[in-house]
Amino acid sequence: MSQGSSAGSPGEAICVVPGDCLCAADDKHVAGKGTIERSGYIYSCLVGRVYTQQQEDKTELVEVRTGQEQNIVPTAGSVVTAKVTYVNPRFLRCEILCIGETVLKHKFRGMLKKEDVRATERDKVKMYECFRPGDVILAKVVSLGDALSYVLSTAENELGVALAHSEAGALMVPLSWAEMRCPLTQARELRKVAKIPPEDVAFRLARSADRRPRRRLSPGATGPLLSIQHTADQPEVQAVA
Amino acid sequence: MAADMRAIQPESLYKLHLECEERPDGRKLDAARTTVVTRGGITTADGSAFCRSGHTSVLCGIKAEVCTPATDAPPDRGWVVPNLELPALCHHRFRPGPPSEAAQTASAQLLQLLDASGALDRTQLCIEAGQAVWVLYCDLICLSHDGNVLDVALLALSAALTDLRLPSAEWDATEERLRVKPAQRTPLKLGPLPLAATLAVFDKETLVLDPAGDEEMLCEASVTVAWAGDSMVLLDKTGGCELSLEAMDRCIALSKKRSLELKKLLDCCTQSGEVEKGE
Amino acid sequence: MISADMKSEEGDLDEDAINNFTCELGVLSQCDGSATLCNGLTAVLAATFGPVEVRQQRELVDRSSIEVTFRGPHGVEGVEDRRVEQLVRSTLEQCVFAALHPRTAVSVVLNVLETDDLLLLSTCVNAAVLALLDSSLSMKYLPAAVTCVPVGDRVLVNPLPSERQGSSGGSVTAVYDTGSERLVACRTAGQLSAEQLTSCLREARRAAAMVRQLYRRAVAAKFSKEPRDPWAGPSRAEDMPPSWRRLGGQQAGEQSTS
Amino acid sequence: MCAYMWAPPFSAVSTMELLSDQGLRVDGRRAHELRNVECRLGVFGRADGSAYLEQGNTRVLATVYGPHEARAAQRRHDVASINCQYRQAVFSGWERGRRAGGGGDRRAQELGALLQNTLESVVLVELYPRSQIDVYVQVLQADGGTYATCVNAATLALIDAGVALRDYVCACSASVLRDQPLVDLNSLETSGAPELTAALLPRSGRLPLLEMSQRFHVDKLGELLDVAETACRDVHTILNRAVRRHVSARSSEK
Repeated sequence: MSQGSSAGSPGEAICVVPGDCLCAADDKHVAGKGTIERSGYIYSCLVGRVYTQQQEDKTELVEVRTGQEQNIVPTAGSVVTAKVTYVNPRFLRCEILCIGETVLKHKFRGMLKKEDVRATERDKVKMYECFRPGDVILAKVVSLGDALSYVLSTAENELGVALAHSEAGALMVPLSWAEMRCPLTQARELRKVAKIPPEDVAFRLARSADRRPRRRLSPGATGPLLSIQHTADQPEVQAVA
Repeated sequence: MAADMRAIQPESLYKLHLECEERPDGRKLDAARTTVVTRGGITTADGSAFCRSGHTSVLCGIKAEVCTPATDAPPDRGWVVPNLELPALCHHRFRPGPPSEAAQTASAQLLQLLDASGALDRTQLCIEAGQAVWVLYCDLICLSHDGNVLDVALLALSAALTDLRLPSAEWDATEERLRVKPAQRTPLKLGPLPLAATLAVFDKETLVLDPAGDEEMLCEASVTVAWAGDSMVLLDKTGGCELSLEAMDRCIALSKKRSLELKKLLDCCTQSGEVEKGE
Repeated sequence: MISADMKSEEGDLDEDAINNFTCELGVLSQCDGSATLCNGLTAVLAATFGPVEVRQQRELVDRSSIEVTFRGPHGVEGVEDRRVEQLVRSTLEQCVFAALHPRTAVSVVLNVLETDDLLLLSTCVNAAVLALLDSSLSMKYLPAAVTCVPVGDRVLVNPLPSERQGSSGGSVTAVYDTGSERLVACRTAGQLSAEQLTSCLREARRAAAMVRQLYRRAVAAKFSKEPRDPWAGPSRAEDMPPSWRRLGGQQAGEQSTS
Repeated sequence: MCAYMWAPPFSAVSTMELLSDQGLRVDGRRAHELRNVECRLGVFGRADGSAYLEQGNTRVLATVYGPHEARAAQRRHDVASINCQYRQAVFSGWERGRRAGGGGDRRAQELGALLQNTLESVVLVELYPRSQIDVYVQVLQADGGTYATCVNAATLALIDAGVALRDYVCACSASVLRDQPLVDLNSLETSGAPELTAALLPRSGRLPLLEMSQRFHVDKLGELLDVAETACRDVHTILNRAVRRHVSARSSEK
């Protein structure tokens, strides 16, 4: 059987395939991502290159990295971006589009209950004054929930509605933590608005939709790329409470 | 937490692209994807072709069978039965199960296009009037779906028809049975084959040729125009926004240009082989 | 009163396109809107229900979902029926103010009573629009469908089978927004040259304006039958202008059987 | 309508010797020799993983979607469920097969379930709870050993998708003809002889699948299994080489 071409050259990580034995699982080596420990040895379970990492307790973490998008699924505690699909007085349903900064290839369904909308005055929450279908929200995964969907929460200042369209169809500008304004009609609508940290330019750019760049986009240009391009002439930022 | 604009606001991102007159995959608005035609890949079929346009691929295999014409059908004409499958394999949106409505209507449309073009004189498929005629089962499988399947399927069907070699068959009147010689095969005589071009409409006026899967989902309307030589065999605008007649005229001109390109592509590889058209 | 308005707005148009039309609104009592439309040898009965409760799968959060059910003359469902449904549905999705009734369904049922195939598609679209007019659902504009057949240099509009001598088999069915005169939907059959298509599309645009007139008269005739309505025009058939009369119920039945 | 069948091109050969006195088979192979294998990973950009595999004249395409949110019926709270579909193109055989779809094809359903069982033994399903992994295989041309080719193609597609696997799973068919064991049968050889299909996890030497058709003497079984295992290891060597080539090509692109 042929070993990976990189095996000979020192300094370059070794290429492995599923089932390859990496090392013994002893006090010094711990199985990390992309590996599996079985009968005293660490085996690879992905195609990729082996990396080891020194850890604080002087053990080495053995990992296999594929170098392409990882197949990730939402776990408790991860911050997700989701689009609201359905709202009723008790809860809302949404589609999870991104986990952290990774865009998901396949959408997952999420659910946000009324009592998880905000941290204070939880019994006075009215769902329709916080979310509308079509809004893009930032939320944290609380638990894997029941059989149907992940349970989310927006009970933090940084969580809530990130992007919302008004009834007139325009992207709204946040006024406070509870209000947004339509730039076309100047009408105010109620939302549970997320406070977006200043470094998150993608959302800021999207929110200031009037200032569109008139320059050439590179093929496959995406949000974060855009945000880097336009940090220089970053639009004025609306005050967020 | 920087979220990707592509995931959250595909519409706005696409608008940005249109303003720059360049599409997300780097194409100009009136450019088609790289199209590849490969003929005769499937040796178990009597004629076959594989067509790929960008990430959309369709494989067509034709099997010829003999049958007696039904009593209410013309006795001296054979049949062509195109059948397009959109299996779960080609896109994650599809699920395993019976053929979808989209696949069924596309199959019907393929037959309609072939009939309207008059490319295939079905009397060629007659072996003995009233006794035996050929039935061409043209099975098309979409292997990868990234928009604009009908155009690619029609190209695959046309290419497979040019690749088809029918076994010579004779009706023995004295013994009332058929003699087929699978070793002796002849191609069909074909007229101008139907070739289609689809355009997507954005912003009521902007026309985009050969839409990819994402564009197909975002667009406001789509127009399919099919040509057989110089005559139009189909103009289908189902759904979507209203169009001015001037925009329709541009659709017709653009589709005509594209169909000529496709025709050149087909002619280039009349001999069995692979021809690639770079954009 | 209405007739005067009509004259001033529409003027005197040549009415060849709608000569063979007869229609009647409100023919069924158990649905929200209904209409029969006969065009030559093709007759379609359309009924609409809605906005009504929607099935979970088809629910749309921002607008009502429009469902079209087509029943052909033979009772056997085929792929062609689905294609007719697709065209009618996509046309209605554009012209109905669906955003006014989110999370509901509007269902349109089309029953073909008689057909000569060529005019089926356009008659179905027009019948569905008439039924929606009868149900008083808000609409953005009135779409009108016309079928054109090129014969030599001429273009025949909504031709009867007897008139189609010498046609090469090509036909164009076009649906126009009669307000902005933009094309909503189009489907062709058979072979056409680019010039034939262009002249058919332009001819269809002219004829669509006449179909719009038909809509107006049909609605006016409906109100004329409802005397309590303050908008009602002449209530007796004798009081109506002659061109309106054939829109009456009994005549419609006679025409379709002839 | 009555259908006339004409003889498929190979009917004349069916009486011919499948194994010559020199020990050569109809296509010129030796008894333990595999057919020529061609494979490509990542053929379709829109799927999460895909692979195309040719073993002789048998051509199979496999695509993988997932892990994604499981449909309600397939959801299992602790592990991923694997959903397999096996389809054979109607033009793949010498005679036109029945149209697929509608769930009418029993054999296809059976092979789909079999594939699912085989793959569940190698995929680390516990890493993806509540999710679903779809594996679709499409036979484009069938010339014997279709199921074995499908298993091999599915393995490659799963690897391409980056789904965590315990090991490869490699499959091969074997048979016995005039006391001589043969491996990797083509359709000519299948028609006349018993056939055994085995799948193997090469590292642990486990057999997650063993399927037999027709009868042969039980004394032959041991020998046949040995032959099949060697053939599976040969397949593993070939696939492994292809995967490594693919990975180095991918990293050199960057």
